[in-house]
Amino acid sequence: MGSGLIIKDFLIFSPVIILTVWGLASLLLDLTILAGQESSARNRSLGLFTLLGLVGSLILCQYLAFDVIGPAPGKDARIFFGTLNGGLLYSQFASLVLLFAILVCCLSMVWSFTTHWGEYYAMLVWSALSMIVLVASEDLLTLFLSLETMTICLYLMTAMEKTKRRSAEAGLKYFVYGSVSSALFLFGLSLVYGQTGSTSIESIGRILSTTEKPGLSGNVAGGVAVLLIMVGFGFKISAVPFHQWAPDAYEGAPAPVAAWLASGSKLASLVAMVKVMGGALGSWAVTTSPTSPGWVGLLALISAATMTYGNFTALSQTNLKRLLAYSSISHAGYMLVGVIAVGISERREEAAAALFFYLVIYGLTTISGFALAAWIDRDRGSENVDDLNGLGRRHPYIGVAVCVLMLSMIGIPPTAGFFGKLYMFMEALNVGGADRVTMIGLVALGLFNSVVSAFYYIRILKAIFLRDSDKGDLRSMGPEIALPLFVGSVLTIFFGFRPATLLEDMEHISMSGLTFAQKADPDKSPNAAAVITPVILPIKPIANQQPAVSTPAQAKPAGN
Amino acid sequence: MAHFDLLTKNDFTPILAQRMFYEQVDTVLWIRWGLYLFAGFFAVFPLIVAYIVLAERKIAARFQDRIGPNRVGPFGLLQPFADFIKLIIKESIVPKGANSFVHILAPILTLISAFLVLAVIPFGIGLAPVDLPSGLLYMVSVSSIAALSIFLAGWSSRNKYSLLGAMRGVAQLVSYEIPQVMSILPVILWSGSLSLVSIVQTQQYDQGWFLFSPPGILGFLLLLISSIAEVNRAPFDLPEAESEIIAGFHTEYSGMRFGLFFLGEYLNVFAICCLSTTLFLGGGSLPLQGYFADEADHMLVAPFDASKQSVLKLNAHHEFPENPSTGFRINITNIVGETQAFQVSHRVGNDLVLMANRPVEFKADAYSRVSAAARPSYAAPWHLSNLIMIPVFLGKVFFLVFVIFWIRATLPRVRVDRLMSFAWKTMVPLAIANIFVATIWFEMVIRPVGGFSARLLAWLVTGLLTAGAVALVFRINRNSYQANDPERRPTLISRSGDSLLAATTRGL
Amino acid sequence: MSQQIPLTWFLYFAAASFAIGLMGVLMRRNAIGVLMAIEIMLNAANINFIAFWRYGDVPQGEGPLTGVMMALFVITIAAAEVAVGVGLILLCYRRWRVADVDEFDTLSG
Amino acid sequence: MIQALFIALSAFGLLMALGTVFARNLVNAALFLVAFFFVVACQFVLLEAEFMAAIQVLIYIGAVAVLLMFGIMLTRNIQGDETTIVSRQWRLLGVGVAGSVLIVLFLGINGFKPWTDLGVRPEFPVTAETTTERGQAIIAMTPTVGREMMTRYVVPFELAGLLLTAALVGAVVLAQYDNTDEKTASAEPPQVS
Repeated sequence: MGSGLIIKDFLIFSPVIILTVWGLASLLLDLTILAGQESSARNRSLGLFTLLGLVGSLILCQYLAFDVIGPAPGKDARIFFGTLNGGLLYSQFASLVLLFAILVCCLSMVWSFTTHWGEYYAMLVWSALSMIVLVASEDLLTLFLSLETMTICLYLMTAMEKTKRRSAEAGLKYFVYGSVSSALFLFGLSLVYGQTGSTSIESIGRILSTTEKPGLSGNVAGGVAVLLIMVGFGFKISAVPFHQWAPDAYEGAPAPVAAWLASGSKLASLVAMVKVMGGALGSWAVTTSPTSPGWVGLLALISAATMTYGNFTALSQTNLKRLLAYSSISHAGYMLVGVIAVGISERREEAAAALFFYLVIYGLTTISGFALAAWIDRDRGSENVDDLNGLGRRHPYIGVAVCVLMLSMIGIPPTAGFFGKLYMFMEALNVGGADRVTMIGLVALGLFNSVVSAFYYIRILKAIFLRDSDKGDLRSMGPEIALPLFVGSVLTIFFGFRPATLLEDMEHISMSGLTFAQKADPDKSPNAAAVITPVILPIKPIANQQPAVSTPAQAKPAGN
Repeated sequence: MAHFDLLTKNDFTPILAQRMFYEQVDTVLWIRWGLYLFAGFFAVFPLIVAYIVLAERKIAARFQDRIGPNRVGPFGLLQPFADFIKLIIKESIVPKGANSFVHILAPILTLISAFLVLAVIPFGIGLAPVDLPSGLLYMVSVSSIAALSIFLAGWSSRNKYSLLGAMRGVAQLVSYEIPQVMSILPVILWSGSLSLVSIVQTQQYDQGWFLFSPPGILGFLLLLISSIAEVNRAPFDLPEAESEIIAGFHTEYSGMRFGLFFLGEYLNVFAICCLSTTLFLGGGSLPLQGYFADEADHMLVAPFDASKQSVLKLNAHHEFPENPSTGFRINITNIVGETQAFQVSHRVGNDLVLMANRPVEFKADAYSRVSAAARPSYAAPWHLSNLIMIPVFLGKVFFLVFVIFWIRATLPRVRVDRLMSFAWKTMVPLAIANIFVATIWFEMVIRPVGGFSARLLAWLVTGLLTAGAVALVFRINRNSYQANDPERRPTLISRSGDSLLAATTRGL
Repeated sequence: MSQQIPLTWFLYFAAASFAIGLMGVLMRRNAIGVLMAIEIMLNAANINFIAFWRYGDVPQGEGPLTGVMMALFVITIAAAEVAVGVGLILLCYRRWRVADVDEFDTLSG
Repeated sequence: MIQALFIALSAFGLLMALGTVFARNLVNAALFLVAFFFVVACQFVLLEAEFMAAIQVLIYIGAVAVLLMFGIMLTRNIQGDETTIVSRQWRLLGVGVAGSVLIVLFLGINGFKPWTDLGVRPEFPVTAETTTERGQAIIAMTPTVGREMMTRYVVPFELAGLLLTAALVGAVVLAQYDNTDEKTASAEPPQVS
């Protein structure tokens, strides 16, 4: 390795640097210029300040993506001695995280739930930047460190509503579960490091796939490592055996923070999970022999349990934030199907692209859902589903927007949520080999679960449209609620009608950014633009969801 | 070899010297070292402490226009032994319901940390009990055990005042540890090493005392102040503020256990004076010794002189075999990075004269030099120079000890919140600013082998910067004190300091 | 100096302390006790890292001490985590006057 | 000789860890924890990572342990007496899970051949003639760590600084005393037996 840093790396990394400085600046602003002002006034000015910084670095990210990084950076777009990805994966996911952060920042300006605004916005910005680093990290050290920075900032944001007991309690519960899980995760990483001697994700994947007998057969230590790493990621994305913190944290945290937990941290953690599971431990995925099932079987169990538990528990929830929490748990279950597909499919890039598509849509819809929660939280102080009664009568536009969101969460065409599920499940069905049966079962369970989930999403719609409000009218929501709500629904509709645009982008990203450990490496030409083959999907036969199981028949020729 | 060119001599000289030393260590050396340790740690240091105590009583008496202890022995010179006997024969009581093991453990921990700190101090050439490659780090870490011991002392004696004093003490120690360590950083930067031996050598043979530079002066003051706070001496002796909390964390201690605390405290005073002397006052070196050394000395190889010969300077504690010229080759890499082998023609004192033919500016490869050079057979020049160095060192140390007594006799005790805000709002910013100024000094004087003119210019620049930083920090602090709104002081640091203190006191 | 110690011994020690820490996490009710148990687990992972670094070999282009850097940053993270944890526990203690994780009952967990 | 030392050290360390987990009094638990940290530092020394040992003592014993003690002092009664115990089935669960994890880990360590083969640690001699990067890194860990932090691990280094800043600021915000509890009246200390 050449000793000495390259200035271009810092240029590529400038959005993150800007965000760091911005967080410090918001702290200083709060302590110097805004000192002694009213809490709501500080909230507004600091929120606008943070919004400025986030938008600025978002624009900078796009400029970098088109001008510095270039359209086809190839797989070796690594910066800082290969510890970070400096390609499209970095820039595009940074833009996504920043977009989510912008929406959350808007939500934070809704009402003044804490007095420490400088610290709050600094935490928001810093957690966003650590999410960016987490997504971009190509090295286990960077990955773990950024994961920890992200979660520590999130603990603090969760507990920052100091006037409410539930906030402190949520923060403590989140902290205890999260730190235990990160300790387990770290031990798993140490075992992996011991087996490969390397901390770079790519070389770990290479070493593990080039050992004389790849796979987990007879390698108990590797199995334990996979188990522990899976526990760590399971906590972060709230998969089922490790989900206990999620409902409490989402309910206890102020609504913007809950939206941030559900969208940003889940996005970053899942991308990191795809990298580690598919990239580093990819060669341990498949079932090589009955003695070594590979991590796919385990992950399939977790995914099935997650989606089922999340949906069936959400049925009985009355609190909107708690309901959204359980729905996000069930969505984590769906996403794990995509992770499994990434692990074992032959078309890993496409599978990853489908997963990312789902992630983006899910994040947008979730933030909008929590925007609703923030609205009634501001005016009613509580966020029960009944508080939504009669909303659609009085605010038809909002009613339509929420309707679109809920349909997208269920996965009903023509919303984007439908295509997210469709692409992901079809990639899952594309896998062959020993795990095909597992995947078919998972997809069937996923479809069944989305039918179940329809019930509680419809309950919200029923409350909005059919019921009459017993309480007074809600104050008109300002732009800071309207923006996330309508951005979410409009984007959902747009990508519902033009799914290929987003999917192509995601495939571009995963082609150029992700390196998977593969036994027989199919030649991937460095310029990703040549490889992109946007999947043209037959929309018609899958108008309703039942025959989706039979889609691979039509999808196979289209896929390759 | 990728990294060799990045390394300066100071990275490797002490490390390899120590390694060679331990590889060739023989029983005689072990006996000598056992003698060092035994004599040092069980005879010399307690004796020094005893007479420091006596000196403090005498000096304080003089300051207060008294005579002080003069009954036992001539001029009361035997007073320490009388105190010792008194402490020994006193009954040592463990409070009822206290954790007796922890109660005895606490003073022992204090003593251990003080002794361990003293273990890396180079009192003279080859007189550092151990020369760790990362001695300063070791020193900071072992001195951070003291906080734990104070806490345990307070907790284990089941006494509210003891616990209050302990909490105060721990908060104070933790807060003042930060400026203490930060004020050391310039020294590490300038000497490029963490080993105290090589820090002293850098000052003795190369750059002169680190005190003689504006950032050095500021760093020395910061180090001294924060060290006084670290050892709970006046005016920072709040943990044992008898007017507020009876005697702080050692209220419940009596007899020899209290004596151990006493010993530990004064040993700590001695240790911090040794530390300040080593880091900033050039150890045992004479004031201007470093400047009279050869200009290119720090490059280990002087540029060629007219006689086309190159002179290789050695560190004084490296000795050559009796006849260095017999088949004795030295690898030297020059600035460009190419390595040449040189034949040693003859030696003059500590200098080796190399056979060479073309004038190049050289940078010695630490490896080859030390591995060729370090044969630690301690011969005459070492002892002789120690005859001068040890008294000089002790003279500096005792002057600093006197300064500390002076401060104690002069200044009143600080208020407890002022203590914290002084640490967080004055010391820490000054230390940070000092690091920046120190880098400027490094770039102006040390990296280019600056002569007198360069030093003069650097004195002007860094002096202005240092004075500006001090003025700025104090001005901001005055304003923030005058800010009448106590909740939102206009700096973050103060809030953290206040809230730490608030938590400390309010939690009890 | 100590090359007679096989690698597996360090791994056994690390594994045992990791298990003890896990037990502590499951058995402590006091939040600070849980925090201590977590520290034990992190230390176990650190021993693993440094043992693997010292015994194994480092692949090219990753610097000479990957495991040590990992352990170093883990220590940093642990310090930060403890600071935040104690702050959170203090916050909850001010509300409930207890520091036991199962006494906090506002949210129907 | 050195093996006996290692065994004694490790046994002591494990005992201390058990004490940390089982001690009724939290301050005693913290003391056991400090001893465990010290044992870990000794293990680092046995692994020829004296730098890491110093860092371990500095941060864990000097900072983390003191912080934990502060936490105990501020959240328990003065003497930190631990009076809350878990129910029996939780204990059984804990012991069972820990035991099974231990057994599986031992099986894994024994079963992985490259580890069991590594009886003797590789030597990296550093002499005038030959040296290796590893050897340099081992005997001069401090400068090497510094260089790594400034070249390869510069982003983690900066990120760690950011993490510490965020933790400091956040901990101050959370611990700052402002009487904004929704029901302070009901915040009476419970009767602990």
